[in-house]
Amino acid sequence: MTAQPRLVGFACRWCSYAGADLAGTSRLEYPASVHLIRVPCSGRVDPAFVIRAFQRGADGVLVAGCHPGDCHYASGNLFARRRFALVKRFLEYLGLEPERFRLEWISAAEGRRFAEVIREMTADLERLGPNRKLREDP
Amino acid sequence: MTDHQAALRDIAAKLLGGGQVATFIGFRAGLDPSRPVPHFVRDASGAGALVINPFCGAGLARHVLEALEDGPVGILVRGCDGLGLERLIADGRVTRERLHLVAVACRGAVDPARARAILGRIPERAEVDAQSVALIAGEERRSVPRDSCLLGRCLSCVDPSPRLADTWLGEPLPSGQRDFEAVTRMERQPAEARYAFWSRQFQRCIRCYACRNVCPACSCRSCSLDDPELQERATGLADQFGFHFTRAYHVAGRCVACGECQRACPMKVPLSLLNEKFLKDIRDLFGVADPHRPSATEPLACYRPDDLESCRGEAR
Amino acid sequence: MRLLPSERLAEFRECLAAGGRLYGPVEVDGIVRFEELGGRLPAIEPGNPANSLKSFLHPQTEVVFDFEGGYTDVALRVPGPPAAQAIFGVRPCDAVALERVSRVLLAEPFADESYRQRREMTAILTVACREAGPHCFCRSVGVSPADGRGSDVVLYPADDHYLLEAVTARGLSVLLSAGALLDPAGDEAARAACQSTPVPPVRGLEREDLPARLEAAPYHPHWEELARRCLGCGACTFLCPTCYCFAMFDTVRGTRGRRSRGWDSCQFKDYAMMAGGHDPLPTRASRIRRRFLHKLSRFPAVQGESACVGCGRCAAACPVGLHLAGVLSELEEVLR
Amino acid sequence: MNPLVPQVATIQAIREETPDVRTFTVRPDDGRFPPYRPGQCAMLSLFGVGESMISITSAWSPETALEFSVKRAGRVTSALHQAEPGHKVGVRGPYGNSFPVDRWVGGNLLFVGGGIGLAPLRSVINHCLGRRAEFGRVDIVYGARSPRDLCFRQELFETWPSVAGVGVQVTVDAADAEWRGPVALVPPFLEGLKPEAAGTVAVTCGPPVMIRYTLQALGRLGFPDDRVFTTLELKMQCGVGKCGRCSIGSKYVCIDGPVFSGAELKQLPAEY
Repeated sequence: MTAQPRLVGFACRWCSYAGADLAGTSRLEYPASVHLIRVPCSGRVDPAFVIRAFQRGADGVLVAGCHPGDCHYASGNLFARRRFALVKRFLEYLGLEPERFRLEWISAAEGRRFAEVIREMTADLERLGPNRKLREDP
Repeated sequence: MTDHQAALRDIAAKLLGGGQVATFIGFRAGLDPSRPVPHFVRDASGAGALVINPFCGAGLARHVLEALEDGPVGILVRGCDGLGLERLIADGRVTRERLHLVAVACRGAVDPARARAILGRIPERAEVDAQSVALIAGEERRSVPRDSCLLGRCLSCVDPSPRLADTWLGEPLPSGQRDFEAVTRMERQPAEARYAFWSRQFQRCIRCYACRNVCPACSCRSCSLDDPELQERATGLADQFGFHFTRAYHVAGRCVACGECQRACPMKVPLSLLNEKFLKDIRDLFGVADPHRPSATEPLACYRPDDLESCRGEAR
Repeated sequence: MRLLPSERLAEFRECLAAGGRLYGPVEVDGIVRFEELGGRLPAIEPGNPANSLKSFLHPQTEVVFDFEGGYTDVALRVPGPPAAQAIFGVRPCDAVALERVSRVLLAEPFADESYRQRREMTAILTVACREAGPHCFCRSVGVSPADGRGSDVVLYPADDHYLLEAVTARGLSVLLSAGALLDPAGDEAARAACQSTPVPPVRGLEREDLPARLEAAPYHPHWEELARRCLGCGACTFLCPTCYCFAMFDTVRGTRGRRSRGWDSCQFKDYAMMAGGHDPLPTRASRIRRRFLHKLSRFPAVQGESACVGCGRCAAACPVGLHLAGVLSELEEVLR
Repeated sequence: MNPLVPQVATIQAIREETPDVRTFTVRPDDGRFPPYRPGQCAMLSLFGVGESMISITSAWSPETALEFSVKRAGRVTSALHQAEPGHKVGVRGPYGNSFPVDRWVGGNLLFVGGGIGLAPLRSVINHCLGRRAEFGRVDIVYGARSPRDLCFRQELFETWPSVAGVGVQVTVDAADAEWRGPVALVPPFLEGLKPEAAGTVAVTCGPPVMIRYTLQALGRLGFPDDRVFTTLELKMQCGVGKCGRCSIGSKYVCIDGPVFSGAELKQLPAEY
């Protein structure tokens, strides 16, 4: 297990992905072990993708989208909000660690917020230790 | 229920004879009297093979998909079948006009394996009422509690009668409200106990896909669970968690709680306990009173601007 | 022949467990399955556990090899040999099934090496049947409730003891290792009792012309009728002790990966579909027909015996009652 | 040794035959591959992607590497088309029976191929041309969807026609601006050529529907079933007669085939 937890982030291309860019160009510090996957909208993310990320070795998964009211497609993030509320509770129900998953709203202007979320999550994941329950190693 | 057998045969014969339907879906006797099988009657003269009794356990809704290829379908419908058909109609897979629903109220179906274990031999008949079940073989008649021999899904059933009907056999029974008691009990367990419980259940899974194939909400022509990118064939514990997560989530908001998945599971994985968790949370988080009954707007295909922001981050 | 008094069953179990991992039928969460026995005694009930012996010899999934490397450099690592195991509380039909499957998997020149190794490291301790289970029909397919084929040791139950017979050299060494627990036996009544255990016949199966009649009616409309009822799941095939079909698949994590194989079912819709879309088994009816003809006609044509052993698992498992015995009695009627 | 574990091999060369067919020259890293006969196949795999049963297009000799002509069709073959020389592949085999060439000695040979179906025929054609003196006339009839889908152009238009007593006839289903040859589907084209059936063995391979109509055409031309051969292709997972996938009747295509005579084919259910 690497020292730093592996964090996979599904980032909306209209906001959070640009937010991550801003964090980079503003030279804000955040853990380098985050792997961002650009998606057209947080509403595009099937919870099966989240599970897949865990199985393939993620210690934590972040889905990041636009603030309510700001969705490029008007409402994708609001569908995502309902969906991932259920997912989070379901992970807990199965006895998995719901803290490993977060849905966050990060706008294109919130580079600082992006760095903060990544730092927070990484700290949480360090406390939790490596994902063992959902990781499937060949 | 058995009293309606003659009327059912009559109605099926008339529908088929009059050309209103091309197929009538019901049950006929199996090799063993306690295991009737789904049956597809194609002409009026075959209607005499139809049976209806408390051993009729299989859900029939899913079978309309293929039968409709031959023309309009008549079908025997209990509460659970009705919800399944509502699901297929809401999903746009079936048009209401091509179905003739022969409705009957159901007090519960007997699990043939449990009944045989109680009786020590194959039961020939059964009578189910609101309080108990009578199992009958030869001269022997034994009255036992409902929870000792009914299918699990029937014990928590709150929809004995279908909401859609074209013809009624007898009278409908009143419907109730799900209490999600089993889910609540599970939620109260410590996390490690829940993990241990589900690990034990999922480890048994043989990935036969009966749960999916029997499900009226799983009628997609192309399924995520067949996509090797989303669901590998491997059967390690994490793969099994992933499989059951994805199956349950992909019917969340559309599951009608008919319990067919759990009935069909040859490894007795308590799949309803997964589906019901989603139903309960949909009720609690989104204020949907009866989330298992299909409605014009699916709970996950809509939103409210004032959906609790707190349901985003916290697990509870 | 040896005699094991019933009260020494737990000691006998300990003796078996000393030789490796020990599995047997146990009831957990309301279902009887072969599982690791631990401190439990095998649940010997009429009929069969839900899963079959193949879980231990031809497992649901297994590693063929692991690999590591990139496009231009790769190293393979083949898993080591399997550990010794014993399965205690098997029914005769299951052991016979193993013998049938072995004819295919061990056929030269390409004997299935991992199956062969597992088979060599596995002791099969069969308990003959004094009572048929609810779905049993072994006698209709040429298997007896006291059948010893495929077993290493057969235990014939009597009221207060078991009569033990070693069928193979491996079985003999098992009995030798448990020698202290066993009495020399005189009375063979227990075996005779099992040999005459009644098992209800299945109409149609006993006809010698069955394969020919099935092959002669490949497009009989009844196959379509069955297809309407069938859900296309793999429960019957995965629980069947003689179904051996498997698929191979790769999984990758970065520079490491694995090629595995796992059960596959001829009832799945992509079973025979080729790249490009051509499918020799395009309909559910064609796949059902394939399964029944393989069991009752095509496997017997090559191996001389039925590929159904009458264990009844398909009858217990099929969500719509579409199982071999039931289908056969339906076909018997429509093909008449 | 586990028969499901492949030898590691290296792609040495890749030749583009058509827009969707490439021929891969593959040499096992340990330098050894068992001798194989014309018509046999091997399991070719990419690690992390999967395996496909591919017929060996080359004719065996101790020095040559294996050649596989692969049409891009599914997951594995698409990935193979992305591969480059130097990349590692897995190879195991050879599998299956082969063309009973020795029984054909003294006769005329008629090869009828369609599309990528020329790949298995190529190995037996080159094998027979290597023993040219043992056979009479050799005719090769080949067709593809369009001129750009014709495989093995060099052999088709240069090498084979230059051998004495060898005739090559090429047709396409649909012509393009440059094509001046015949335009016809293979089965009617073949029937139009009226090949002499007496003393001739016919060997055909192509897409399933082409095989079906070609067999019928050969029947009408007077070829008896036991002097007609074809090679079948079904989905395979193991290649060694275990996985059940390629079963057809009581035969497995991977070990009892892929080569079947017309007479044998008539004994099998039409599930190919």
